[in-house]
Amino acid sequence: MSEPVSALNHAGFDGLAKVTECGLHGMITLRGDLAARAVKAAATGASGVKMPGPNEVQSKGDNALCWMSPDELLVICDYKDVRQVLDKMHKSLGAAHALAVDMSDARTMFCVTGSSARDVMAKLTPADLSPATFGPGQIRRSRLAQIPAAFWLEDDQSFRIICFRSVAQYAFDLLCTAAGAGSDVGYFSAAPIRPT
Amino acid sequence: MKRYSAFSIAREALRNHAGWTRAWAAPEPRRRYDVVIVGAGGHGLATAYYLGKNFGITNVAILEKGWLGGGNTGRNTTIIRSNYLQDASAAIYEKARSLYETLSQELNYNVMFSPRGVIMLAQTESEVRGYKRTAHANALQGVETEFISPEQVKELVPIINISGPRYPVLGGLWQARAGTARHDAVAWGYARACSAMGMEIIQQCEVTGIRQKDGKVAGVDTTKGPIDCDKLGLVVAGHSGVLAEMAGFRLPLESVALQALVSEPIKPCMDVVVMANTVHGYMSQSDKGEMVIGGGADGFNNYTQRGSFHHIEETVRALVETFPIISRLKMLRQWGGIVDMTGDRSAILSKTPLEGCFINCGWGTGGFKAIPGSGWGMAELMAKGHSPLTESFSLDRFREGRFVDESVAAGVAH
Amino acid sequence: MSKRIATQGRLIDRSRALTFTFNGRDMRGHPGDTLASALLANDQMLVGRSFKYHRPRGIVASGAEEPNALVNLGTGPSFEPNQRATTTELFDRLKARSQNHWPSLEFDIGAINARLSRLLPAGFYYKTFLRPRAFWKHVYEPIIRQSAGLGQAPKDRDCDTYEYFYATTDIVVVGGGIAGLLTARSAAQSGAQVLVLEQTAHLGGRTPVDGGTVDGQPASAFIDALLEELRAMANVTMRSRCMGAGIYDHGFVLGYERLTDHDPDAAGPRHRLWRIRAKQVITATGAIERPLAFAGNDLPGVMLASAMRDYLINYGVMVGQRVIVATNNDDAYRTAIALKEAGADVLRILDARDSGGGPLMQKARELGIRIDCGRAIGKVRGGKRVKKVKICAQNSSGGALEEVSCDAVAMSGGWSPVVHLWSHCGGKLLWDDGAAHFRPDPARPPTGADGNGFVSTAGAAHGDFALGDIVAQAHEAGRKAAQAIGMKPKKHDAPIAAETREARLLPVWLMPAGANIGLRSKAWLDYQNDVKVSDVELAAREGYESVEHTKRYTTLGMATDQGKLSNINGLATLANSLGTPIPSVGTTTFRPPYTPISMGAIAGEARDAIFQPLRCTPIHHWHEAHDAAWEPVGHWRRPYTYPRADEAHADAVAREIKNVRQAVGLLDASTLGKLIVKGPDAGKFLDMLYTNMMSTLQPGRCRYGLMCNENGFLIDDGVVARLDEQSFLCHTTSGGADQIHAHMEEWLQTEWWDWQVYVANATEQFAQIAVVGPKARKLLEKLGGMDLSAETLPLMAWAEGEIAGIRARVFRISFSGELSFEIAVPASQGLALWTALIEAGREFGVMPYGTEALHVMRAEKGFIMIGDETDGTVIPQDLGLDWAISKKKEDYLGKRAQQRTHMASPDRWKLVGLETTDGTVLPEGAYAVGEGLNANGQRVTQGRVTSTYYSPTLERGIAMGLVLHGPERMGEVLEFPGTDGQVYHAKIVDPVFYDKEGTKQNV
Amino acid sequence: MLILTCPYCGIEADETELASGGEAHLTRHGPGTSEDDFSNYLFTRQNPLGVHFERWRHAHGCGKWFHAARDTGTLEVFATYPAQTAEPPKTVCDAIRKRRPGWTWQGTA
Repeated sequence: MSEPVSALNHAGFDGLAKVTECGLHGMITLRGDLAARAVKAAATGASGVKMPGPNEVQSKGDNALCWMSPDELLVICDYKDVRQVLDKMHKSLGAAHALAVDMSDARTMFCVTGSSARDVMAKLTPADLSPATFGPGQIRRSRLAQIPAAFWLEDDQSFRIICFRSVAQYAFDLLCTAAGAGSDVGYFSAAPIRPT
Repeated sequence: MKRYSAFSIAREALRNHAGWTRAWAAPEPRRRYDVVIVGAGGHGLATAYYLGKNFGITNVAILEKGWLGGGNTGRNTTIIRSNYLQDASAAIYEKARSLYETLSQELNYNVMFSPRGVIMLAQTESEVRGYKRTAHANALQGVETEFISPEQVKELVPIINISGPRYPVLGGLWQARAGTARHDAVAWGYARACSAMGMEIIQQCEVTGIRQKDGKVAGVDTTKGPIDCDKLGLVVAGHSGVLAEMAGFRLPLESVALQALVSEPIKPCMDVVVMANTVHGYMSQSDKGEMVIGGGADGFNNYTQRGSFHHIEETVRALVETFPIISRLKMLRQWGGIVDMTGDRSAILSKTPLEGCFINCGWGTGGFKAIPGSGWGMAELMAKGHSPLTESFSLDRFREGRFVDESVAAGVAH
Repeated sequence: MSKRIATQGRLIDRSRALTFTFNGRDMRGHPGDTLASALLANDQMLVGRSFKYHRPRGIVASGAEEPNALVNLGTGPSFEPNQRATTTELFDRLKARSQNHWPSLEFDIGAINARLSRLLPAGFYYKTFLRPRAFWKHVYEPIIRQSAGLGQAPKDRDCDTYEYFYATTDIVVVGGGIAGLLTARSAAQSGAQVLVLEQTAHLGGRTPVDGGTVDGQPASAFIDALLEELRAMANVTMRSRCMGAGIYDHGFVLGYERLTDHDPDAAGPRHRLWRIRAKQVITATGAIERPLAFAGNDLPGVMLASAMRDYLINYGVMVGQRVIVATNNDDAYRTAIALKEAGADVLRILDARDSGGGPLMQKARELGIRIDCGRAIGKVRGGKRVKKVKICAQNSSGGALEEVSCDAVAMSGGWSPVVHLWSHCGGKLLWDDGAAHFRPDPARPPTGADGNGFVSTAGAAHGDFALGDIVAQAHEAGRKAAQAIGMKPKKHDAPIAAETREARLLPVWLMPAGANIGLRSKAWLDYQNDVKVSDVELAAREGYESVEHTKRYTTLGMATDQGKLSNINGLATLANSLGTPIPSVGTTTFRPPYTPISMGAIAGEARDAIFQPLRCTPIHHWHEAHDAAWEPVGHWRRPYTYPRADEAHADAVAREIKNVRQAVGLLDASTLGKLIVKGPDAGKFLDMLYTNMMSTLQPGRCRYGLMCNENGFLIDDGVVARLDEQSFLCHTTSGGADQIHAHMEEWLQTEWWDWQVYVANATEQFAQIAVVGPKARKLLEKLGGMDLSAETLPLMAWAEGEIAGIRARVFRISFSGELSFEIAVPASQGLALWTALIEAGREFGVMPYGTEALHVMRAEKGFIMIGDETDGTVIPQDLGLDWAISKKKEDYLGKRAQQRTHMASPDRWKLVGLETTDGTVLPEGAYAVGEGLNANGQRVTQGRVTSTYYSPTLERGIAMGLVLHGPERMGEVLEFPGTDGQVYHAKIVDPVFYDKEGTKQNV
Repeated sequence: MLILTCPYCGIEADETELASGGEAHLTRHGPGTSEDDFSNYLFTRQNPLGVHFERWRHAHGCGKWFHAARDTGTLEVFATYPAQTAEPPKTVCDAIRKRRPGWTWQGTA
């Protein structure tokens, strides 16, 4: 039995912000009527995390529930637990019309942390990242330059980003470029610019 | 009409050019004409011109709600080529191209047709296959093209990067006698020639209604009063839907904004026109020295003549990758035009459900290059009721599922 | 002469000197200088040549409106043509060269055009170069191209990088002058988030130059305090060197930030393109002074009055020592006064107004400046700089009253608000007769997503020129904008500015009013494009009456300054020649950007490695390490073949094919789309999507299926595996995965939304490896884990289990005709399985093979390929795939379309095999010719090649094609003319060339 | 550069996060329908200069298809609403009439 390897195997970069590929995570796509009891039970039961509202992330320890669309959740757990979690979900779903499928290997997760994290991300996504609109606990599905991505804030200075595995290198290169030396914007990070 | 030549200019110079007269007359509309053409853009004016020249029909009015040549004729990137895949397209575009060859002399107006050559880059295996197929088709259609090697491409376009990291140039479809022309001059030249034949170009005259009499067209109502006619030609590009509505039928059309941009002028650095369809960009250098760049079309219905900026970004991104030196040039101006897209992205030149009413529209992104051929075929269709050039472009093809689809050869109809 | 003086110069740091070169000549300047001010400080009056006549030209303006002072800047990978000297900040070791001349700026052969200018009126090229025909391309045009074109083309790849920044804010204020700053303050005081964009390096605008007092303090002091206040506000961001380049629909504002142009050695991106979304935009873009149209108004030394004042006060540069001022308004007096006070000799103020001006005139007179009212410049004399001015009465045809020698002329024809950004998105203008300019019509603003106006104007851009009006209106504009987005502004008093009353301006479109043709043909409107008053008159006379016609016929306003100086003067001249009022002539369309922005910035970060996303399979790096030749497939890159040492691609492909047919090969099939479709209605749904029946497929089994669009054309194909009663796994083509996923969602969401089906795209969850060849089973059995015998896993079946200790799904499907297993494992273990197979496969002679081998082998088997046999115009019936079209189903996507007359026609071209009579390979894309010509004189065709290869297995060329009535014409020989001059002869045969019985795959 | 609010997730989506899908409220015509009805369904479009109903997908987002009522001459957006409907809901029609008095859905008030 060989060791599973994530797309970039924990690559990292230190610039305006710290960029790291966070290795493999268990990720289960759950599609169903999010109001249905069985579906809720499957999600919360298997993860031990509260049900998130629209555009929200709920997390507890390494587990999290991400609201992806009106009929889709992303269940995040430890990579090695995926199968148990999935089985558990299937059990509690029973005959309910829903789809729960393991996507752990289809995706890559990045962390972008630091006081300039918002500035770095704002170079790549059209999503409104102003603290007033986007804070910890919220998730946004949008794009990073030319690829789809979903991201949320763990705290005010650290983003978690999920994108497809096949474009992990592109996403990493993008984030490193955006965090490159001499490219500080000081729009979100700095208070109003001081006289030069 | 005063003849244009180096001598007439020299003669006029002596009297400070006081003797030049109007290039075209500006009459008030009469009550009746044999033929009324709606739309004094390139296609409308060319239709009128060939009605007169080929069929002796000169009792013609060309109605324009704005100023002649003020629509897409003056907003495009002036590319002229005929290296199309389908027989019907190749026929009408090659007819147009060959007419362009002698148009300046014929109209005694320099439209600056410049057969500098057009390359369509093949940057994927399927484009290579597509363009080789087109080259074979063109050979049988009487269109001179050849599939050339990356090295030949580089020779023709020294500023191109043929070994780009993502899409190395694998070859190209080369049409040596394709090129560009001065777009405004095409409209002005035809207008001057029509006027000289006694046709009447009525600008600032908007059609407000189409009048019928027992199922046949009887005339039009305009902001300058009613005008009767036996035959009516609707040649109004982006606004065809609105006029068709007046004539009581609907069209398989959607109007969208297509964008283009120019750089600041620089000394000559690219003599040919290059189209890169994989990365959606095409570029040529005008006689003024501007790099003329074609952008993408919006995916949504739009009549504002303003496109979305991200299309400009996508196009420029691709061209900077293909022509690295333009990175430090600057965009001088961007603009948009309204183009009408049909179900198969090919034009409509056709009779309509209303007898005596003909329509020429749906040129999408490819109208300018077709002007003389379109006018030639449209005139024949209106005069004789049928034309081999326009036959495949009739409206009923959408019902029969008989399409003229150019997208198949990875080609886009720019 | 022009020189730096000891006083003034608020923007420069005299304590430090910078060195730079112009045309190789060493010069000195100071930090804070623009290239223009530094050139003038070095008495460089001649800076360029005009576009058409190559006239000697000097600096006319001090900002973005400059038409003449364009230079080639820098060298090598940082070279940039057409850089505007007036907006280029000076830096140490800057290298600039003037443009558009040969051999030199001082002596330019092209200047012959100026001598011939009479022969080159507007539109002359439309009237000549007509014969002989070939001459246009080969003689005339090359000459025109050479003489046009301004700057040199860059030669090297750009050494700089660029980036975007996305910002969403309440209010964007374009312009950091006093109006912009006050607007920002009152908007911010109302609670709005405000972003201020200033194109220059300095906030504060030109008020410090024009003077005046606000709230009792000197304007400049007031502005400094205001800036401090704004910097302290948390909801205000101010960006200098950041131009508002364009305003687009739904509150989209484009900002162009120049980060390192003033400091090329600094790290980081050169430009940053701001993509801003704002609820409200306020344009406080100021106004631009108009030149006066008099003969010789283009000579070096003739300058806008405001520019001459800017150079003096901002940079301590006195452009002339003996200056004549010509004006039709009071503002120019400020220049005269400033010059006089700085020690210049102001010889005359020629005021076109009979009654002259107001208090400013008094002040000038008290300073001892001679003021002649009702006077005009008849003609400026001089070569490469101003020498003399002929003075005449404004109401005359130009008869000179006296001639005065001088070294500079300051002109002012009044001011035009900068309405560009207001107009970009549809804002309308109205003509202000009193001020003789177009200004924004507040009643007809650009409208946003909610249908209400989202752009307003402040300050001079609004049409207010008196400081008092400006500060009051700007303060109010900020409050109004905040109100428009639902803020509740608190009461704050507007600042109060002391008024300097100004007398009414007199519109002067031609100087003198009755200038004769000789003068009119030397009176420039558009400097850069060489358009003169006489040219516009000619256009009007020839019927180019619409302003768009005139513009295009004369090229007025089409230069790199986009007519910032020339538009209004040009319109007025046209109106005069047509005898119509100016408003009825209207303006040309204002288009973004306000001033040119770099292509690099527009492309943003997307270059080289991140030009576009590159999709990699989990095995990508192994392929790379083993010298795969790549083929792009969508954004994927797949190994085309794996050439060894100096092996040609064709040989490598042949080797790979032989090895698959004789031993065993591995294909990385991970890119294949894998869509999971689940639900009670999943079967019913797939029956609608595929032409054949899927609902009857048994769990554990696979079925090949075809998908068409509603127009009937084949769009994708692939093997469907039924996972269980309610779930299917649909394989799509590599390129098709995302589209087909979207296609499924579209139909489920928008047409059959009551059907109980969920779809998930699991394409990247799995690495998929095809193990193919007679020894495939042996190899897999060696790795062990599951029973892959023909009995337990027959053809077109699938099973789940473990291989080499990795959880796997194995599909018995074959696209090559050989014994074949497609193994799907979690992506993170794909490389592990691949290497395990390579290791274990050694003894069986395993080799990886690429897409080309795949293509050839499927062609040998007569399998169609989406994209080869199909091109978007082909229906399954054309390809003899009727067996895969269910007759039982009353409906599926595309069925109705396939019943249309043309689609049901027996005359459609149908799929056949093609064999050249001599074994050679048919050319790709060749057509089979029929009899004669069609109505358009084109050769009649009766078929075409869809794919053609050399088959190493059969050692001959094989091909597939679509042929008229093909299947009924077996054995017939067709002619395929090649583009190489040869005619190829090919026999119509069955498309299956290899193992017709299909025994090999079924073992 | 449009902004449309996705009625499913409430996000104000940027045009670059959306995919456009052409005219909305077309009735699918399958086997058994006339040539004219079928080709109208596939190709004939209202393409009005004015109020237009169109389909959009929140592609770089929640992935849902929705409808928008928009003016093609001014780009004003009257409303966005879920795609699971054969014609615009009354609230949408009212919203349009508020801005375009006298407007009617396919000629019927």
